[in-house]
Amino acid sequence: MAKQHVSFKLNGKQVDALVEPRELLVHTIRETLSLTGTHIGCETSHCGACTVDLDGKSVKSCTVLAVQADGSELKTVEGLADAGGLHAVQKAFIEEHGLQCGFCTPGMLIRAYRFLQENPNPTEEEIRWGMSGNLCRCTGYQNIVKAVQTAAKTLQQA
Amino acid sequence: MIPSEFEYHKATSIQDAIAQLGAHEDAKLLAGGHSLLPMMKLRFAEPPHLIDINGIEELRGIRLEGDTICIGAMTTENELIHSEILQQHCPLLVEAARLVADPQVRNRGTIGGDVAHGDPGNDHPAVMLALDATFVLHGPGGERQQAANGFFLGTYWNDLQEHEILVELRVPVIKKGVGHGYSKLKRKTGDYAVAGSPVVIELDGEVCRDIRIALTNVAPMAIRAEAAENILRGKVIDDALIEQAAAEVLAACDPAEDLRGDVLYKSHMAAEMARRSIRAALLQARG
Amino acid sequence: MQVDLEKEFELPGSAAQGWEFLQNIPAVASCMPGAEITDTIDEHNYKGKVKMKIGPAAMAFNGDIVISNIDAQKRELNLMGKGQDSKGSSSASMDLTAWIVDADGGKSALKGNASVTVTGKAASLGGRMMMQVADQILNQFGANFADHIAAMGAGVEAEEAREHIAQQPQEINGLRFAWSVFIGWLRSLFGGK
Amino acid sequence: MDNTAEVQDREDSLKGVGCSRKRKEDARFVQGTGRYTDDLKLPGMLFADMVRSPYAHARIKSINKEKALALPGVHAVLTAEDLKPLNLHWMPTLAGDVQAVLADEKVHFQYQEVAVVIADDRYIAADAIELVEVEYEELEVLVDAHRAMDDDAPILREDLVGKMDGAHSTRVHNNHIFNWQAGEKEATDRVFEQAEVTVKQDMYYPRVHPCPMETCGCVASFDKINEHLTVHLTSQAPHIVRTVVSMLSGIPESRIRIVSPDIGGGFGNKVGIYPGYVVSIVASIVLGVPVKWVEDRMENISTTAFARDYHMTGEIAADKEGRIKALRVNVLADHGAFDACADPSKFPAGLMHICTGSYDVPVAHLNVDGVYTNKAPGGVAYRCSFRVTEAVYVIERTMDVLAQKLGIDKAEIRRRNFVKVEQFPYKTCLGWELDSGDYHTALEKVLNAVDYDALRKEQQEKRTQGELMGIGLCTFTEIVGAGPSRNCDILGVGMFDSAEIRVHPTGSVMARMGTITQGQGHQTTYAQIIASELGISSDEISIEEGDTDTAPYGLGTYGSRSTPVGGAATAVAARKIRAKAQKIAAHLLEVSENDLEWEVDRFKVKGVPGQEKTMKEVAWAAYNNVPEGMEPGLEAVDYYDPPNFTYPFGIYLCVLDIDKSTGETKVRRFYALDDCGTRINPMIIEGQIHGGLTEGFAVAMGQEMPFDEQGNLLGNTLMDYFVPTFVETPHWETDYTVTPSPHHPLGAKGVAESPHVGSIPCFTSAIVDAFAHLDVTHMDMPHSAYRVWQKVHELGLDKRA
Repeated sequence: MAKQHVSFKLNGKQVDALVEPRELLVHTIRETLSLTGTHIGCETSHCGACTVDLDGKSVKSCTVLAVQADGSELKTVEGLADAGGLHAVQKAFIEEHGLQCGFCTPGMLIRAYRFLQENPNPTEEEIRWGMSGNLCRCTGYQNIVKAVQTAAKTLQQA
Repeated sequence: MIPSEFEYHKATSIQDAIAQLGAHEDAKLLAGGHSLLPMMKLRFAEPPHLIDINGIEELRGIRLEGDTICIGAMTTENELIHSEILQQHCPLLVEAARLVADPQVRNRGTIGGDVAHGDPGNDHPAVMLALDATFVLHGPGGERQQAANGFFLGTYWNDLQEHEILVELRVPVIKKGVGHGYSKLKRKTGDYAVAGSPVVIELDGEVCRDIRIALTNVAPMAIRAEAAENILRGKVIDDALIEQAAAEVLAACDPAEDLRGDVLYKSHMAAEMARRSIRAALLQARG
Repeated sequence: MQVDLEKEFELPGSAAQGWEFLQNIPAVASCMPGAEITDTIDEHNYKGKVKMKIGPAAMAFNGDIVISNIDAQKRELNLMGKGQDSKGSSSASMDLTAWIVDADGGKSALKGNASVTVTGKAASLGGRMMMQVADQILNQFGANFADHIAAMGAGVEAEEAREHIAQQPQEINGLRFAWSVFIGWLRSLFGGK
Repeated sequence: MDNTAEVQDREDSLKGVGCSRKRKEDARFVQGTGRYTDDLKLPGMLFADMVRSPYAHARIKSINKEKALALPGVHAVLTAEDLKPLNLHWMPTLAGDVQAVLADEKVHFQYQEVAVVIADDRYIAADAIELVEVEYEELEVLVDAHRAMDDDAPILREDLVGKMDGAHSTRVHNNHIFNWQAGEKEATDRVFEQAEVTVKQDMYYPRVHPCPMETCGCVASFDKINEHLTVHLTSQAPHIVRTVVSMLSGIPESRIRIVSPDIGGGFGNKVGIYPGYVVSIVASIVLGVPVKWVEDRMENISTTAFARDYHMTGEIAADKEGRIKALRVNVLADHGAFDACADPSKFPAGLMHICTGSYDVPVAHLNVDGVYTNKAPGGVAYRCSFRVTEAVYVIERTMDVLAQKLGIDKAEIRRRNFVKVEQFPYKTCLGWELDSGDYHTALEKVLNAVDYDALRKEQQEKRTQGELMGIGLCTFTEIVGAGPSRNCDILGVGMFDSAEIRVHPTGSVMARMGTITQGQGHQTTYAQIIASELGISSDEISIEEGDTDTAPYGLGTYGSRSTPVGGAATAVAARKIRAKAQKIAAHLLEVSENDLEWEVDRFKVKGVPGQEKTMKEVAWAAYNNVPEGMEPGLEAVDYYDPPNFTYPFGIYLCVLDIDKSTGETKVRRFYALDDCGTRINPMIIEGQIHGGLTEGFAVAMGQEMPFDEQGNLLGNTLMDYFVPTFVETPHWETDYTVTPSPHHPLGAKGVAESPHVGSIPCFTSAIVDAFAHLDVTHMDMPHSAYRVWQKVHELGLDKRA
């Protein structure tokens, strides 16, 4: 099948790729563009390990075609930190022990990053609802909730 | 889990999409993709052509036309949740959308895709039945309108004709004296409903002028529990009547047994969800 | 995964006509939406294929059909069909006993007990839909079967039936299915049970 | 002079044992630079994908690979026929059985590997597997373990027909794997015959799957020139994998390098050796290029290492006061199509004979029969130490039944039967020696914390109103840290573990262990142990694991063995270094080493203030100024063979409410008190407990792997297989007591699995408790809303006026 050219902004940088129409966005990011922070966990859009930020919205990149991302703006976990250092959500996950094996963590972080823009001052219940598209097998979520709360505080103070 | 090969086409307008559906055999429309792509990854669906309708602006947006809310078929679940028009004039839809899947999926999944896909587990078909919605369908022969009631014919089977596209969903504004309720039971976030029931009640004083009780995932398609509605219509609804109606809901169910439950459980849950929704709707209608 | 279904379809012809048609295996097979006999080995053994399209899902099965029992006395036939999906990830089989009974007014009915077994990916994932889909398929089968019986007769109804048969799709298809059910509904209105 | 404060400051700056030190590994994980197996991309790498059987039991009549081979980008299609000449079509399992690498003439379970396709990438491979044509002849399927040994049951393992001499015992039926017993049968039976009270409860512990977020996978890379094999794979036991690969392939262990990179969770799923690994290695050797194989989620749930599937009967004989006189446990163990359980070699049912629990049981008998069925092989400990979860489940459930029968409160009956603090070390009647414990204190602490009496009162009131409220209690004792080589080995290799520590001239440290972290934070905690032992800040200590080329041989991480065994090895190795350092310090200070005392980070001359050498100074000297006759350098290795297991324990209490109209359960409180002995990093311990409780919640409330009569596994995606989200997961309350292990160098016992082991029976206890006033004694898991409602409905509790 003929490959198609796609072009999008990934973590602030314009990138191009040739993709089969059927290629899943997560594979383009991981294989073609070699950003392996975005993980594949379930492939049926349940676990959220593949979550990326697409045009300002959290999406599961295992269920988006790369061709659909043409012309868009994407952010992955690799784009969270900037010259000023780690993003508040990254710092908070370390501080509150919000991760163990680390496999779900990139998806959690990129979702938390967007969630805190959607809801800068969430209650615990809102965090649990807002993060419910991401599964974790290690932490039992309790410390992730704390981490999101901590990050919210930091971001509010900034 | 990798989809089979297909050709990808971007539709630029509704007319273009219809033309492309006609031009490519066995083509499928790609809306949010969260029903279709998983099926393609499992290779249960292998359409040779996908027509992406995400770029069609005229399929998006929510607007108020008199007493009718017009919702573009490509409006996402999260757009429904955040729509002020809906929050004000049709909170039932907001409530239902909040309980669909999870936040990421709600960013992609569209109301039109949910309605047109044909999975009895999808939430919006029953909501549309309860709201007495009308669907605007465009096809090679032009535009037609079809009431939600009668649109859903079976599992993966509805009244959408060949090369036709669901363009817009029209629901009446919920007015004073009209109440709604939405109850849904699911095993966990991201799962289909064990049973769900949206209910809309119109009161005339204390008397139930009209009522629509719809059910999710307890039959080959979304259904209305008409016998239950008939028990309540024209009456002053009390607990005893609600119990009679719940019994009729139970009788109307024809669910498939699966890991969510057997026929008995699912039917009882549908009755319970209806019971809860009727109570909530009543409370609201009474103001 | 196994589901058992019991079905009954009214036939617009006599029991003798029904039985005559029931023994014509390739013709009966063609009533199954999307099914066809590709090879007749002998009067009891056939090879066939079924293409199913249910909404966005599509599956193709290749398999064997064995007629294990024909009882003219009872107008009863037992058929065992077994097939494997062309990708090798699923398989399906159906054990069907079908018989014709007399009905009022010189008409008859086709009755059937089917036990449908599915293994593989289709069973792991499709279980939720299976009963309903099997039911829909058999309904269409019944409608097609009745068309064939009607087509044996004369007059407008037979003409219509012949038209339906000509239009019958090569696979299960929601749209066509809607049509056949619509016709069934019309019949129930005007057929005067 | 405030000397104490200064010492304390120095102590704190080490971030040693007892400190909630932030994790060293997090920096890479939060920035997306963790290195998991699927992240690895080698030049020329091909991708392997499996052709799998849709049938659970069938004969393979033919396999036609031509269409697949004709697809551009396909390099090879391998079947059992191709592996036969290499004698690799079957492989030995850890349990003394053999397992087909690729189905040899017959398939024994649904989704079994039938052929492997090697292609340019995963897309082409996915297309190609559909083009491999396999013709099957269906055979009668056996999924019900109770039917396995019937006279007319279909024979599954034709390769074993007539071989009645099994790996663990004589086989009495062709579908029989083993019979294994512990304790005294006759003595136990005698007590039961004469007992004042007996209870008996059947229970089924369903087949479940550990389901880590990362599935299993590997990248095999064979260097033809140097005849060297490197395999990156998600293994919890890389050294054992190397040994097995060497035994299978004939390649010397010295030319095999197994690397476990970052692992996205294991929970037992990544202990086994899977066909995917073997075929990737074979393909890489044959094709001379790297080959990657990564499972998708359905393959993970369907084919790699399940857990449990035990049909158990617990019986207790007691007196009228509820004091246990004897315990009898019978188990029918469903091990699937091949016995590939990952247990120490001598124990075909793991450490199931810890089933006397926390109680003083005079006599007991355990009987386990293992059988074959048409299900996937595996049988791993899903976050528990070799069937301990099953053992705890059967004793805790049966204790509840006894309490109920006698009308004694379930806390009280436990109090009456606990091993008393003065009885430790306590020898159980089934042969274990519980090292330490104080169960009574822990129980009282929990009951007070939740105000148990008030909860019972509230429950009484609720019951009169027709509401369903349940209080669950579980007082468990684990057995972890496998294990002493006198009774524990895997494939003949003793279950020791190892640490190798090097102190560099400037006083920073590099240490390597035979274990491998999967999220437990080894990089952080091992450094804390060394920091405390050597007086060097943990920030200057680097920990490496998982690379068999560099790490000392170890048995890996599972069964909560890292701290009890690997942690002990680390402490002992560090102590060896400190002993040498003391000699060097004495040499530098020109005193006898007996004149020195250790204080936090330095040696001091006793009674002479100011005369001291810090470990850093000693480290420098170790490379240029050692006593005569001493070799330079400052490093040590320890292979630690534990003298005993460790026995962590806990008291868990759960309060829940059941919605009668839907069967939904709301966990109102879950209070978990754990005693894991010395606590190395409380933050990490708490994190492990949260995670273990959540996995326990998942198992108890929803996880199952149901099979239909045709052997189809129903529900092998995350749509159906229950992994709770943020929303379903309860809030956890944690607490602890500290009863150090007397035989562990640090007194530590291991903790990560306790919350899983202890919470599962606690949930069942709470669910059953909600119905206990209606004479319900047991309900099988999972306690999904559907199943709970069935009980509600059966009892008519949902009737409306």
